[in-house]
Amino acid sequence: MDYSIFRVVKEALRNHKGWGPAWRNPQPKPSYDILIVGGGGHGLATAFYLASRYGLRNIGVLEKGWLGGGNVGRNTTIVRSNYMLPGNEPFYELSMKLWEGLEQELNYNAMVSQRGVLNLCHSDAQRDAFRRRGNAMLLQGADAELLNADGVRELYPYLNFDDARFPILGGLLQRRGGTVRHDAVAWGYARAADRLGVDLIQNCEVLDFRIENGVVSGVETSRGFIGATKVGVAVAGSSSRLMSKVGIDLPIESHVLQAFVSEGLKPLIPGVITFGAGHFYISQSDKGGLVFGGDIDGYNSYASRGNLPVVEDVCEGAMGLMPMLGRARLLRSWGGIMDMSMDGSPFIDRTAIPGLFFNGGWCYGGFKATPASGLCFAHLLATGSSHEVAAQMRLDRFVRGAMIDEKGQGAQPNLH
Amino acid sequence: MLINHPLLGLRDAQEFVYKGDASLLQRPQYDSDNALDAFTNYAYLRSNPAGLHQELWYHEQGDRSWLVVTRNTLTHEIVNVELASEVDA
Amino acid sequence: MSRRVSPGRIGKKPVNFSFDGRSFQGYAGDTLASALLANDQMLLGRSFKYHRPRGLITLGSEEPNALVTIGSGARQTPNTRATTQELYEGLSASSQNRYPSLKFDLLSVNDRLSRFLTAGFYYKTFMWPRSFWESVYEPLIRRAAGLGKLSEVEDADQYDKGFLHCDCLVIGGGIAGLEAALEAAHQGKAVILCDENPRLGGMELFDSAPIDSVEGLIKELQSLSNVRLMSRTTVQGAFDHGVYSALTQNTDHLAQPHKAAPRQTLWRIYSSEAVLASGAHERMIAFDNNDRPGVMLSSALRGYLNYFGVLAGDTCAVFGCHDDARKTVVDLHAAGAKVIWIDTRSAHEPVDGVQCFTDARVVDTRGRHRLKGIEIEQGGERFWLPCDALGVAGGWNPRVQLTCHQGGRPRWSNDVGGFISGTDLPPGMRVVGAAAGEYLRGNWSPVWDVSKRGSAFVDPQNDVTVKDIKLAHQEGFISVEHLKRYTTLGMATDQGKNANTLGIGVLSQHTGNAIESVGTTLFRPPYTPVAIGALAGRARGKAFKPTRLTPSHEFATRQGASFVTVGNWLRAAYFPQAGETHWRESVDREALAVRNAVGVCDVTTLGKIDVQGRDAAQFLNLVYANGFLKLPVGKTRYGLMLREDGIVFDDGTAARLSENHFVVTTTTANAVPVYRHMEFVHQCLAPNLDVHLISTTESWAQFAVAGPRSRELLQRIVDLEISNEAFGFMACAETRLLDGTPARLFRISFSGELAYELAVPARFGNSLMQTLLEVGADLGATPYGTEALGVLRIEKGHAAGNELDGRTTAVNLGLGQMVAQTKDSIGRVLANRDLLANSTLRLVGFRSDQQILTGSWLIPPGRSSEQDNTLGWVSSACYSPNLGCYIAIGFISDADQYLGAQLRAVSLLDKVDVGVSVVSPHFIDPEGERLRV
Amino acid sequence: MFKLTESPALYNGDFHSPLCRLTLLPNLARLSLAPMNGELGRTREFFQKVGIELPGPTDAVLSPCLILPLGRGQWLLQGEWPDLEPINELICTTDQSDAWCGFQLAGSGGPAVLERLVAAAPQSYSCGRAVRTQIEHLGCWVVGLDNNEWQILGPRSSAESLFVALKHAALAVDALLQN
Repeated sequence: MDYSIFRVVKEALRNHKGWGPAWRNPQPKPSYDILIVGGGGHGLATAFYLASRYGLRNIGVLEKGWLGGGNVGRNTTIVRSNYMLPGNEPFYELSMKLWEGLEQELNYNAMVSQRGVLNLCHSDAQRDAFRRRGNAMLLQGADAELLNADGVRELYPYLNFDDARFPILGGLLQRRGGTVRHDAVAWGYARAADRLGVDLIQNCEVLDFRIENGVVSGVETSRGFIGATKVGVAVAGSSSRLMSKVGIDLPIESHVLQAFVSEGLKPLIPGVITFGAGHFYISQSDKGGLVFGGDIDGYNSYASRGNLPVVEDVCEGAMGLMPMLGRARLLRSWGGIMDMSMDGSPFIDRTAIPGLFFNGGWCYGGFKATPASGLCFAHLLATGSSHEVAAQMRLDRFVRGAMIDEKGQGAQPNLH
Repeated sequence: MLINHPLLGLRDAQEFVYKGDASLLQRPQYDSDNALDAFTNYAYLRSNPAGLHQELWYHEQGDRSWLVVTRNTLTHEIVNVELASEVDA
Repeated sequence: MSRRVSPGRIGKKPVNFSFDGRSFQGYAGDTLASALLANDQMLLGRSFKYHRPRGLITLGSEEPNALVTIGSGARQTPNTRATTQELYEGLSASSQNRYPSLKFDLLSVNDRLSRFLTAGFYYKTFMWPRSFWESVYEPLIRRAAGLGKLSEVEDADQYDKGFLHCDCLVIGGGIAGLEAALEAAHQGKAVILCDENPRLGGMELFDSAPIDSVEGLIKELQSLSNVRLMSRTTVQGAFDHGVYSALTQNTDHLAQPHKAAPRQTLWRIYSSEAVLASGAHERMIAFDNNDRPGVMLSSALRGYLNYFGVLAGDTCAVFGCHDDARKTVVDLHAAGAKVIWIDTRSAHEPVDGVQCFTDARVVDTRGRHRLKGIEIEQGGERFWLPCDALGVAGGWNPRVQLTCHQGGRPRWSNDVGGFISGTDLPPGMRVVGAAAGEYLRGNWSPVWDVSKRGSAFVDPQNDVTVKDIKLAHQEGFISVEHLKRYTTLGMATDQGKNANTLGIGVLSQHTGNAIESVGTTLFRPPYTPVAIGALAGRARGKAFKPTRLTPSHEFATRQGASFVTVGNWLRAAYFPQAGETHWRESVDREALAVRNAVGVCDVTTLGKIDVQGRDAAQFLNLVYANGFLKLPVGKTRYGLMLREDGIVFDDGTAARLSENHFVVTTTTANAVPVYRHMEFVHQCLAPNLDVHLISTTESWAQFAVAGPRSRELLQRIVDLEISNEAFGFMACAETRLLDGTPARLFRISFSGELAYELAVPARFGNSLMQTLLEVGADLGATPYGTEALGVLRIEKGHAAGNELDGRTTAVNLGLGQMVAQTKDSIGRVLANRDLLANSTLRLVGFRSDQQILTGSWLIPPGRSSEQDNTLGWVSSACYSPNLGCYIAIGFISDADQYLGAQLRAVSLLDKVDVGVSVVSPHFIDPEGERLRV
Repeated sequence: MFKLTESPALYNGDFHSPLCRLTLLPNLARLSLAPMNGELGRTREFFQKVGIELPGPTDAVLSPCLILPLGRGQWLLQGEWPDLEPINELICTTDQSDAWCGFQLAGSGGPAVLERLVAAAPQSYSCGRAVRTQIEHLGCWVVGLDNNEWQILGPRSSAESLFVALKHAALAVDALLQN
């Protein structure tokens, strides 16, 4: 059943009796051609593109809890493609293009809002780095503008220009960047995949992989064994836990990232702002809440909660940049578990075990990557070879020295 | 969080800088045959357990001790703290 | 109408205030809510989505409806709960989310359209045409949404922070909390008791019974030295290892607070033990139009009467499924109101003179801006009765929020009729009193949804109705998390205090599943919303981060220098002279002075680390990629430091002052990380080496004295023979100045000229700067800043921060041969990885007669501007006054093959495309003769 | 012939309120001292001979000179310490005179000021004890000299920032009392 304004009106007039479930609730089949482990954004997107772009049908998605319950349901909803390195930028730009057509492709309004993402700079060195990055974005087909202080002032007159500890020199603006209603992304992909016959199986936890003669033959789950020719793992946050079942150590640490939302306020911040001299970024949801965050807590954690110092650090950034926020109230905080990789960049790759494929290491950038991650993982699963824009996102890149290190911090996950 | 510093007692974790997995204490031999693989694993691969984790914290805003903290990554409970320089690597 | 019938427990001191421009009078001790109620002002706000008229429904911080804006301009505070805002003389409040007025709100049309605006409707539409989302739909939705307004003016108030330590933290000052505090105090523990209200006593204060026992407890606690009572203080979060956050309201209740008084104080409380005595709050029942102004919780109706002396209506109905309803009925009756009692239960103790309907329920209400009547259903019959206030006793929700902050899951208790804390409490926490379900185990019959049409509000602020919950379920959003996200149930500013349990109850009633199987309700910090300013504390404006001043800062300020922020340092960028109108003039002059005469620059910000001990040399030999064992005493060596992953970490110098004593310098940016890294290598990798590290960055003021006449100048300053023979290139010495001041002299050069770095104790730095310039006046001694420093090092082709970007290797920098292959050193092995060792990317120089922009990319002539055609990038650029052209350094691959070639430096951002010739990065004195003269 | 003059860490670094006095200390002599490996014992003995017990990790020696535990096996001496010539071969020393600046905080409002700035428990900076911690991002020492009298050492280059932090807290304490 298609969604549309007409349909909404029609249903309203008959008391919404006609709305069916957004997706089926099927029993798992004994086996599938391809099993996706993880019913989060990336897993659902992978299933959708396998079905829609690669014409595959016999696909199952296994989710230990409820669809979209992972980081896709717990993030600050920002989408952008303002990366520099060739290993990253084409990938994130593909993602941006997919966002731009997402709602029509899914027939689901995910509120893709290209309201602009602005990164502020506060020193010459920072501006130099932004020019290098901004040019790289343009050279790789994305959009970027370098603003001076006046340009920033025009967009956001209420930033702290007068009394700032770190004066605002300008900023790197990507107008096509913005925000997307995060839950709707998961639900949209789920509904669209389901309509193409993908089995979405909730409350089905994968406990182990079954390997026969060194080849994957399926997974042991809380609902019994399910066979599969290929298994794709997309469980960011739990990657190490799951892959350790087959003895694979990953170049990943799990860290907690907190985010915050304020009480509802009348429109105040049209776009997304990132404060380059403090750990702080902010946008405002359509509902009116200020959505903001900062650094990860910085220690390994599988507990979906953070601690007080980071909350204070983020709010110090808020007041350093926007002293007019003082009387706005922080309403709710939450913590998500991030796959922090050793160079800050993700992995979409085969593993040493034939038939077992891995997608993870998204750090705190997984949400914006959802469409491209799904498409590239689908490409890898369907064709057996890497999608060209994800060709460098390999697990073996460290032994070769092919790191994709946007921040230049080296093998120190909590600094990426 | 609070870290029970073996010399100074309970101190707010905010005074410390986190480095990560204490396996960094076991630095491979630079001249061994498989040095490249050994160092790649040493620098990049992590067991990243969901449970007890031995990890390095540096008391930067204190006495500059490097500590090996044994902490449960599921509950954040700290069960042991030692001076890194006194742990047998 | 609602009116004041007695002084209640607050007395009769009159206080004037205004609401939406109208003046009112209340009593000291009133909340804004009670004062408005006393003035028959029942309509207080509009709901979020349908803009329905709303009044208050609670007594306290869980209020979802009565949100108002207090004050204006720099002190305008939106979304303030009228039920917690204490009244003060001159308080000015206004209603929110309505246009043009509270009584007449245009957007209340949404209410008429509500059948179209059900849960999730926007996911299903607004998709066509695509471009309309940002341009049309979203702006409309955003304007309609949101609650109060920020003034967009900087907050005029200061905020405050602090740290408290105790043995036992008691959360909540009701009878249970007071008793727990006293017990702990008697055991000799240091006790802190926090309560969010202005007055201790908890729910007792709102009942009609005398409160002598409570007041007795408070008096005794006040008399104890090991007890700290903190009212107006809300414990907001329970964090790891017994760390709690608490917020104290200092001034929001005062007409004229002290100017310097911080508005709020955020406390970080350390306590191994915590007693949660936060009590409970009452719950609504879902009947149609259960949100009309005048419908409130039974406990609120009772509390406003007993504590504030305000009777909310002439005819008050009480609808209950719980014993608690009776207490309200009794008090209202005693206060002389006409009371109607509707109870879902069949049997309960009657109250003389009160009309009572048993086995009955309220199913609907009427009255637009004020409750006019209720529809009652009894024995299959429905009938309307007039009334202007309705109290609902739907059961109690223990305040278990803090028990969830470390992942604890509350569990359903049938005899309590609410969720109580689970077994997985934060370590050290126990729950007592109503928060644990005590006093609540009354006779309760489960009643959730009794509505006819489902237009009963479960989350009043977010306008989530029973209908929405049913629809979400019908569409497959079955898990409570899905329900919450799809309908926004429990996402309002009360953080689900009113909605969560009722929502779960409604879901369980309609699915027929037991509550425990439907799900539980979780809470995250903070307990109530916290001002962002309070969480930031004193970190405001210039105090956002500490500022570090160089020893010669005072001198530079007097010279009118322009300053630049480098990390936390403030450094002189250049020293403009009279007549110079553009910064370039100053910088060119300073740079030329160094090449032709002598310049002086404060380089104190470079990190300095003392490395001492019998194994100091061996230690540095491990830390640096190049060798240090053979460095003779009295000599300095350039040192290249790698990260373990083989990437360049930092560069600097190490001077050997004596056999066991080195002084290491680092870049300004890496002073702290390098110190940390060295301690790591020492304590974690080589604990047996006899090495002792201490930072001396702050102790020594260090100045670069550079230029052909630097020796001449220094010879007039230092008490040391510094001829080229006596003190050659890279020499170092501990010495004294001619006036006896202790000093260190290093013959090192960043500019490529004959140069020295002279260090004296920081206290003499300012004076030394002036002295050097005075004594060297005839030699043309000139102060220079970071800009000229940058020009000089680019002319010399020295890598700095822009080049050491955490991705470049020694090979890239042309320093590959410095990485000794004959010894162990940090990073040595991984630096040899294929793609790093065989990278053809090299640091080169560029020349042009046009300006070259840093951050440009290099593309061969005739090639289109896309990534695949780029050879590399420009990392640092400047105008070279010495060469009279623009120069730059940067990285290109296959550098050797392009040396001498013409390339384009392209910045698409600036639409700049300049031709450059690729040259050696050493523009000046490539053989380094000037250094050695 | 020139003669270099000393500058203070900060100009006008004093603050007085009814509840507390904040005073910038003059430039002082400071030295860090670390016995070489294996020489701790003999170093201790030397100090014991002149009547000084090198303080434990959380303690301080207040006289004849101030001695603070700087790190493991490392101490900071401030003021007029005994001549170290006899143990020169056993120890590493570094002049730290200008690494730090000092403030004296005194008065009944002191505890309220410090509880706003220092995360560590008040006992850790009670009389005769010292704590190395951070104040508004600055690495500092808080040393208990007496009841309601403390010395606060911070990085010299940030004397101004440290002073402002102390002053803000003192002002708040004052204002809240009069509130």
